[in-house]
Amino acid sequence: MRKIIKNSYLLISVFMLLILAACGNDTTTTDGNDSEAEKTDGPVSAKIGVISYLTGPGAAYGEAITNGFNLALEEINEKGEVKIELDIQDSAGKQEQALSVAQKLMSSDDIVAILGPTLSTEMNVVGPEADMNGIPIMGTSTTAAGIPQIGEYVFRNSLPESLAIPAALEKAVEKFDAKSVAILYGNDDLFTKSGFDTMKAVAEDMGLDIVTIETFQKGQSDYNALLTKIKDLNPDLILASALYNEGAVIMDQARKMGIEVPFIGGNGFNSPQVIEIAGPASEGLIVATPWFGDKEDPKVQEFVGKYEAKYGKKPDQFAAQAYDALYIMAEGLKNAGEADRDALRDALAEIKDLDGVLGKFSFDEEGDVVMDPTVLVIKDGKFQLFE
Amino acid sequence: MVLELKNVTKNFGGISALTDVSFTINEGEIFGLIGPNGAGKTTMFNVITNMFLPTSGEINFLGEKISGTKPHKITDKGICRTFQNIRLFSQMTVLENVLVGRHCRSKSGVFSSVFRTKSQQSEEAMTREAATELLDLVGLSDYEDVIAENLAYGQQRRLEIARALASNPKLLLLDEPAAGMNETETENLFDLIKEVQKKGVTVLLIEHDMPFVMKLCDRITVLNFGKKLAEGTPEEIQNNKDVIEAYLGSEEDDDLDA
Amino acid sequence: MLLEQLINGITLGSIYAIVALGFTLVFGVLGIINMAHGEIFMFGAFIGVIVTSVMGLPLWVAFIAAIAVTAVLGYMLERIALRPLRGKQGVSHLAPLISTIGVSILLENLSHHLFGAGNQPFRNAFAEIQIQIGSITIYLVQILIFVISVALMLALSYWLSKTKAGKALRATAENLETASLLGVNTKRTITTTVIIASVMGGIAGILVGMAFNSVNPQMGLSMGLKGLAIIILGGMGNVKGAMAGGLLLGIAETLIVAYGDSGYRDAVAFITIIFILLLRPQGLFGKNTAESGR
Amino acid sequence: MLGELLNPYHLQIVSFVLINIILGISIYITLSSGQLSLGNAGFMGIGAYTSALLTINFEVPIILGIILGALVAGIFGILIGIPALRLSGVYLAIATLGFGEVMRVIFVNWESVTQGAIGLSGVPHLGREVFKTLTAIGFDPEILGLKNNQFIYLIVVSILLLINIFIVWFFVRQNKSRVGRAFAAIKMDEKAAESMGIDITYYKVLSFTQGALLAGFAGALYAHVMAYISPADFAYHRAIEILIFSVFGGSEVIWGAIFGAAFMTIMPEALRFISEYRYMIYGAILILMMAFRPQGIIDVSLLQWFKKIIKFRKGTDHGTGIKKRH
Repeated sequence: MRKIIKNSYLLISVFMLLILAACGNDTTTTDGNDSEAEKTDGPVSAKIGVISYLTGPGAAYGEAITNGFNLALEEINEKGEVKIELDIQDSAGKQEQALSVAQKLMSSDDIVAILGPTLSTEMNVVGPEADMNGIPIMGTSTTAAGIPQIGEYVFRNSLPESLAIPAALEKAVEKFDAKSVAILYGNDDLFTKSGFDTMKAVAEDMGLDIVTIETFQKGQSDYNALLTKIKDLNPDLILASALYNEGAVIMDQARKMGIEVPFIGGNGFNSPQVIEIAGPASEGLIVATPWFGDKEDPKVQEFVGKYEAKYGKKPDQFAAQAYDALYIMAEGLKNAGEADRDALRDALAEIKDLDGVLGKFSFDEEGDVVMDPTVLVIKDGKFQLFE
Repeated sequence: MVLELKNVTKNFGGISALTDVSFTINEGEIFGLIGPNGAGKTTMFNVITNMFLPTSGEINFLGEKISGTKPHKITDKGICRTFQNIRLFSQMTVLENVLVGRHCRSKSGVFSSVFRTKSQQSEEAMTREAATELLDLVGLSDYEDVIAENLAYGQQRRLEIARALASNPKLLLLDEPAAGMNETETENLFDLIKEVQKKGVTVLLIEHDMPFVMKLCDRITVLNFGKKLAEGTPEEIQNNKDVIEAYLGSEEDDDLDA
Repeated sequence: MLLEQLINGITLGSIYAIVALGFTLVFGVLGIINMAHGEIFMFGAFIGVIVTSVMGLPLWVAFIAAIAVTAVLGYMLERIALRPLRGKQGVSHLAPLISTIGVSILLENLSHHLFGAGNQPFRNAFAEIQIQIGSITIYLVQILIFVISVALMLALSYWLSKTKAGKALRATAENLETASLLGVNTKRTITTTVIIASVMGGIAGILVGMAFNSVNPQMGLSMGLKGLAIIILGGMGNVKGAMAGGLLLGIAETLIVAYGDSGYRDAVAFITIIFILLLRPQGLFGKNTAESGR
Repeated sequence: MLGELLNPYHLQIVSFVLINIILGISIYITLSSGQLSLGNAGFMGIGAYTSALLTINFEVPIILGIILGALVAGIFGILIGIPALRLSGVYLAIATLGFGEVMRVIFVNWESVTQGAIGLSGVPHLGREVFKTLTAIGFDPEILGLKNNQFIYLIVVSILLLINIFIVWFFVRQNKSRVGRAFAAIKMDEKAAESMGIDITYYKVLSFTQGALLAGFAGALYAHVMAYISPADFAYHRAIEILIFSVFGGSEVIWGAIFGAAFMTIMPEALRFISEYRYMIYGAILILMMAFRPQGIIDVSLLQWFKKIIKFRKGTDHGTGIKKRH
């Protein structure tokens, strides 16, 4: 009798396994042979896959990104020049899952392009696969070096650190007449490590004296030791390649310790959250960004207004980049004139000076971003243009 | 002379568990080691099998010094033991327990085992044959596939002896083999040990069941507080004043009558 | 600079020590490594944030709330993850390790949902009070942390060696069955222990929040792993060893950042424990017993 | 026909299942001699980095790279396994956990070789390389009615499947031999095993090394299936995931680790909607399993029950002479 109870465990689990396998099978079926039909006349209709970081510690990024997509989607479909459908999938920020999901999207014939994934680590895995299968893929938040170089089907519209950091650094050095810098970076994260590599190269190019290079790890709470060391070396500027979570805490502890010099951050440091976490200690953070929500541009203000009305919060750079990305896709589809992967790729590569909320946008020959970043500084409790 | 202990002393911290104990065991003997609880009998076993290193003194087995040799090497040389509180491989089957006992008499390694070379196959067959014979000897042939912990207590004791015998020992150490057994079981055990002796195995046993010891053993050594109190044939021991006093003086005064 | 770095090191070390005291207490009595301790610590910190920054209540309320919540967590840990395994036949000694790992994963991800993944600031006027000595700034919080950790250590060793409850605890640690035969209510003793240890974690959480103004769900993991390293460094179950080990590690980490490579900061703890375990399994301050480490 | 059946998405998941099964077995094999190693993520990383670096920098063939990766991990296994003998139980678990963390810190900091957190991209892909070789000699997957990526993942899955079958066969046979019995004896009672003449040192190091070797092997395969690795892939969470494979599936028998790895890999894919709660469920599984079924889903008696049913079906059940007491 006890045997039977015991073994029911196994039966149940086997049964569950079967059900799960069955579920896995079903989810890929889609009701889409309409792409062929739409080809002849009327607007181009296409389905685009989205891979986003929707669950787990970085879910906030994925949420902002998908919000940006959805807002753009509504507007584009309303205009009616092209008709787009999105298939949004979660990757939980993990390479394995991103790759699985990408396979799922790529193997479905009516998906013409992929937006995402969120993290550069994921793109490093998904990019080569997409390139080999000949499906255009565009990152909206992948800023690490080398992403568009993966292949000719790989694009991005996120401002790489190699554009953002020199812009911020040049302006700051000029303004403060800085000679020496200390560099801080999170060494266990692709994003911040990649930002650091750029920072170091730029600082060396500019002939700045790097007094020290210090590292920290994700989730660290005590930065006193390295800040004390930096304080002692007394640099003119501190370059911090950090995500805003750690970055804000670093600024807070630095100001407490009496370090008053400006901080220059990378893309990941650029978030209103910094002000929220560090409060007055965040004053003096300089970042370069494609996105400035207070820009006096009707296009920008319209986007901010709509976004706020719909999602109840101000859009950040991730939302803005995603919003523009879908417009880029729509433009590409319109120019391609058909829902075809290769045609779309060629059309995307041709895009020049497209007006978006981030400014004028073009791809260079590698599929990377060409645009002028805006340099901002935190002053009086908010981001302002840094002049 | 199979085993020779010369002035063996074992200290734990400041407390000495064995002090200057010497005795010798001759080939083919059944040798008893008795004494009140805490007299150092099990410590003696642990020292002989080198689970503990003796603090001083020397132990010779078949004329070879063995103190300082690793326990598994000692088994290899021909000493194997059972435990006071039965330490079978409780989740294994009866047969598997005996097969493990055969470990040091076989030598196939990872690759010969996985690829089942000819020599491995014949070795495995021989191992199984020997194990089956031993189970026959201890009367457990019907229980080959039973998980060891499901055996009755007396059967577990016998299985432990079979497992120890599987290593072809020249000297078998039995730690209270009759403990917890009923009369029939004890009688069977008596026959079994005699049978083992006939096969040419020397036996050293610790036992509290005095009539059993007196009947079974050729010679006996008495330990008390880690010191050797007396040594001799069963009659000599039974009539030894010191021994009687030690047992009467100890809390377990029923030991002699049991 | 050395002096300032030493202060940094002692502050960090004192926090490590309080976390380690919680580990060591549970290990001393139950022989279990409570892998969930770091996450309970993190919960304590979050409660502190919610009470002070979000609800705007005074600091002492935060302490009480954190103590209450971590006490409940401690009770649930004992009830759900530890008690069912105790005295059960055929349960390996690794079972409690694995089940507390389960609790830690559960709590970490629960806090993602409850508090969000990001850093929460711990705003409190008390954290701003500072004392200026020459060029060196010392925050009152830093002194407080050190004092609390020393006080907890002293109280704990007094409690264990002098009071009746403490003796019951030690008897339980010696031998569960014997203690219950002697009339010690072992069930209650164990529950008390786990609760006290958890509360110490909660207190450490608030102190970290105040000292570093940063609370996030991942802090439990890194703090927990450090705590583990410390109890091995100081000898398992050794109260004074945990204190000394904590301070030592805090200072060592600070100095490696100050004079070495900050990238290897996290490795210091683990390289040390690997060496300690191999060379002196009883820990730096443990007694040398024949069977330790086996 | 074949082309419609083979969905690259499913093939992809199967390939992860197969790699995870090797990881599950790696922790099982160390546990089978009674040692809990939480350092397998570290060994996995050693295997992955070794093979990736050799193939990228020295153009070593993938197969050789993978084998060398496994061997290097195995050598580290010996180096760690010998001193770790002095430790048992929780001490061993913590020391190995520490080892895993140290490895991760080294991968992060040794930037000149490992590129730190940037990771190694452009690791030769197992499937794509084979595909390239085959197309070079004029083979076209169209013959089989397959698209390129279908074919590539079919190659990956077939290779992994063959490897898995070999590994399972290897360890099933080992378990039934003198070596497997020695492992089991040490796990059940180390002192008694020693008294039975088993060289504990040798067998414990052997099983620890086998576990490290397998983990390194799985890591090397992982590198060539993902084509990108970074230190975060081999962190604490990976160690816990591997532990869960074995604890959930059953730590006493090899089939437990296999079942656990398969189930735990497929579950989050099949139930994507719960993926938000995935880790919470992992946590709960660990707690509940320890409380109610510490040996895991699949254990010895379940397997015996299965065998009996199969025998019964075949009508050849003569009774095994099992007489249970109590």
